[in-house]
Amino acid sequence: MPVRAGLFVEGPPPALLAGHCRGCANHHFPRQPVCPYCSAETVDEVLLRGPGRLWVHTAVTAAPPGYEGEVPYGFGVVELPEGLRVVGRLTEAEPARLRPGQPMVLAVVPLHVDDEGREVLTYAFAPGDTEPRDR
Amino acid sequence: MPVRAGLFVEGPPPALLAGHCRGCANHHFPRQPVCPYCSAETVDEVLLRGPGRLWVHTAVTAAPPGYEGEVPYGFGVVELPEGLRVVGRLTEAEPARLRPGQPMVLAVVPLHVDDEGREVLTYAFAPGDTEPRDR
Amino acid sequence: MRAVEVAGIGIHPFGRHGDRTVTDMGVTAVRGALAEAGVGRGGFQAAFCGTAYGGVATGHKVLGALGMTGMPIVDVEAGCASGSAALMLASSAIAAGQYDTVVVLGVEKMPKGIIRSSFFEPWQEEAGLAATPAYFALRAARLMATSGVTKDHLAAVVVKNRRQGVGNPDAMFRAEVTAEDVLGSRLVCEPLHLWMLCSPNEGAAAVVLRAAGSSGARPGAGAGPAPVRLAAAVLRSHLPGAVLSESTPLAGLVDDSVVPPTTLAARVAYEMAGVGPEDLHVVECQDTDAARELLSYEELGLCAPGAAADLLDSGATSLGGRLPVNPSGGLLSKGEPLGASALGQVVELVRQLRGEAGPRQVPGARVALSHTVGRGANAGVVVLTR
Amino acid sequence: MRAVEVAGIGIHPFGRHGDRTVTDMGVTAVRGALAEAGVGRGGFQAAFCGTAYGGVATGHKVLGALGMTGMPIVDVEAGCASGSAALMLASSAIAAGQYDTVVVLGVEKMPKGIIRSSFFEPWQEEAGLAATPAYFALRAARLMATSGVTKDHLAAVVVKNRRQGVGNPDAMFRAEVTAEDVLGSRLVCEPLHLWMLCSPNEGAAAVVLRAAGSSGARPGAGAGPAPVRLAAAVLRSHLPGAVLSESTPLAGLVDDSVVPPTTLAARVAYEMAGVGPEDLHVVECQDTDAARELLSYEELGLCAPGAAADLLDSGATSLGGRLPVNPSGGLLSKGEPLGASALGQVVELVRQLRGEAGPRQVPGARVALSHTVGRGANAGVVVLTR
Ligand SMILES: [Zn+2]
Ligand SMILES: [Zn+2]
Repeated sequence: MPVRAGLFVEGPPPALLAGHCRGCANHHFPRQPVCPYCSAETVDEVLLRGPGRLWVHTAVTAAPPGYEGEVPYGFGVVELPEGLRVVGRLTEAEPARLRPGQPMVLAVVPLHVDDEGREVLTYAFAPGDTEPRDR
Repeated sequence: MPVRAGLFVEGPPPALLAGHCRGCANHHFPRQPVCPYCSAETVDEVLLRGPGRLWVHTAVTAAPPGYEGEVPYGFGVVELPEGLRVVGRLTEAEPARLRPGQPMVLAVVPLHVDDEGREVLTYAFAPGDTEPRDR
Repeated sequence: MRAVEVAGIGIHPFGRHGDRTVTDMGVTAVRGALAEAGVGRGGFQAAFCGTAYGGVATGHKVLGALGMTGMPIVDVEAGCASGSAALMLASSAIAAGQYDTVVVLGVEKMPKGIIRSSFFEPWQEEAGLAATPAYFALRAARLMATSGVTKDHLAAVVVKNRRQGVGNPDAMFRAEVTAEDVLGSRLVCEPLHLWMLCSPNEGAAAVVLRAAGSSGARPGAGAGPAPVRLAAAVLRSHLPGAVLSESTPLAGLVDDSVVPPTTLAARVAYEMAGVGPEDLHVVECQDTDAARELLSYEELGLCAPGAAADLLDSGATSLGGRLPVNPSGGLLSKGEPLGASALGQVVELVRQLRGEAGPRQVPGARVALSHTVGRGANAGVVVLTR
Repeated sequence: MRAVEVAGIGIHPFGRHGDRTVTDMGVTAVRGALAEAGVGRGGFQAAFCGTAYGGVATGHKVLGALGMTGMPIVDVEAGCASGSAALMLASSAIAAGQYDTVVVLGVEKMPKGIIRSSFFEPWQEEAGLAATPAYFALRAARLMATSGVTKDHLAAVVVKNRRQGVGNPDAMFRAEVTAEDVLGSRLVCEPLHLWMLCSPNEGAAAVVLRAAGSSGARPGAGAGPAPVRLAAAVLRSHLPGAVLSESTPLAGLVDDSVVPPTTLAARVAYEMAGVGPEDLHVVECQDTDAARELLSYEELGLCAPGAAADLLDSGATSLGGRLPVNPSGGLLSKGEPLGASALGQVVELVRQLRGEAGPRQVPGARVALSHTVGRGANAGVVVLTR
């Protein structure tokens, strides 16, 4: 099950559930009823599938508060062709194996198994070999 | 062991650890380094042993947050001869058995047993037959 | 000093709202207030948010979800008076010329039952001294011991407010109750039964304040409702010595002359607004429990000391009476989302002054007073006029 | 508008203080500030308290312990800028004539390690997205990717601030460190090593503000130290769109032109104070991590965009240089008790302007700037002069 409803679709192929504002034409994530950039209320839900390019990255080496999954894990920002920079986990936990600008594809990854035995999933970005389309 | 250090002495006879201000001559409880009424820093520690008179009372019928002892328990304010009104537990949990103005004596009562097997104690007031001295 | 007016109000109903977050509820309230005021993005210069348990950056989250940030956003905590504190800061700043238009919001999402308050130290919890309703009960018992107030009066306050709340679509409880129902509900702490206590719950309320005469309206926006004047918004803390003060000390003095924070705030508010209690047409006051409403009558000067039961018995404070108190149904009907409750009162009173209160309208209301008091101690008194 | 001056300062050392409560520490700081200002009970008309995790009624508890209540006491939360927010509210109110003398305090008692912030939603924690130092690391990595800043520069900031902190008796860490020590400490999130991050800790600071020329001094009190002018105290939130903003959004735009909140606040503060970055003699800035200090150089206009490494390399920002930054040792030496940190900076800068900073004195300092920024986002910029 997704770690939060309304964040992504599992696919395949997976996609982020984003908002697209008819007022300012910007995308936002997660999808909200009001545009967080221009306050317009004309927001459509769109699916963003990537691929994108890595913008900046690091790795988390110690479990942050409330996190029960494995460490280390990659952490960074990916630029999607729609003009959006998205914060997320990276499947690659060794920063030296990644370089800014490289193609990244969207993935859905397991976090941990909850008290009722269900696998909890989240979105993440994985190194890919597909070049993103131009904006 | 006392629920908090510096609150009371177990006795017998038990006593509240109060402050007496040389500036305004008022008492306060618990004892503080600065007088909470006049801001003077000339505070002496004094032992208040009672008895006092019941000023107002009720009983708590459901355990409040963080409380692991028994319910119901009495709860009220006792006027001590030193001119102090003190909030505390009452050993009598049936409000109808108490009346404002009646003599109350200081007691030390068990709350619960802690993780290390120690009995945790607090101060309380019990109905007494000793008339308080005049102020 | 410039005059300050309420240019718009908004509210998210008080109640239980499941998955709706503090941010969701705040957005609803703020959008409502902005729409009424005809104010859009860039149309206000500061925001003040009252919340006690909303957590870090509560106001920022609400305004961020609306894409309206960049200005100073100040999150304030003043217990049950958090919204009054936000209103005091905002109105003072406008009066002083610091800002022309300000958004004030209050939000809260509280768990059911007795709230675990960060106010108490762990040892107080362990000793059973963090029993919030017990302190209310002691105040009620003292009121009964020193005046003609009886348990029947406590029940009558609940009956009155629940009846008035029937007409309020933003209230949590909208069914009338009888005195028998109230006295038959579970005894929490003698003399207070469960139905005499308000329920902590969830909700949000917002107002847009504006310097009178300044034009903050968006071009093309309608004229909107007639503005209501914010004549005073005062916050005061407690003086030391009163053992049953909302500051919840462990001890106090044998001294019944300590002026309570509500009276401290009311005196200043009356002076600022140039009115007295005899000039009021409608009041919303802190009815955390039924006795607290009666005590507020005295502390606000609505009646002489000791005369609260008589005032209630006279019917003056019921809808249709001389000075209706809590026409919204009060916290006893609405529930109490701490940060939102004061602004919820202001929303009600603005509706009353505009003549938009529907079945609970106080005819011809022109001078209104809002009162909150709670942990801190903080007391907030707001006077609104038209 | 009236001029505002700092009439007194007080501080409780930042560090680990075991059983000392937030109230205990606040009392120490407030007593110090009141004593310097020659102000006693009844000598101030309002109090503002900054705290992020102090809980309900934090300021009331401090002032209650001193027997100094009854006036409005407002508790504000603005993350790392909580103290700046309190200072902004207090100074604006004095400038506007609302009060003559106000107590401003900041207090915090934080657990060790990464703080569990109420800022994040539970699902963000569950997904590992509540990793506060990772966001700092991404900002550091971007700074390195877009300027000449290297990991050696990050280590050099720590070496500088820790060296400066040796002379500050109120700091938690008072031993010099080498670049090798810093780079050899545990890697937290590339490029940030443990010693490049400040430690959340415990402490309190307070100031008494007064309308210039007003006499708030207690009869018989000494003249006290020469007053320092509070020339500006500005708070601003973030504009939307910057993915690495302290507002910590999950997404942002491909747009590097969004003005950060620090710059928004600094521009207004410079204008209010009638000075520019070139007029400053000493700065205390937010060094939550080593990269944050360098970023602050740019955002405050202390150097051109991209030139922070050069400014550091030149020695200008070290004690003895043209514009010493964080002579107190910064948060890297003092630790960061959130609500207290901004007022801790102001305490340091007032000492600098009075010439009382001992071994870390900046000779002839007459214009000083304090800067905090954090969750909200909130940025506070304060300008002090003599
Ligand atoms: Zn838009
Ligand atoms: Zn005294």
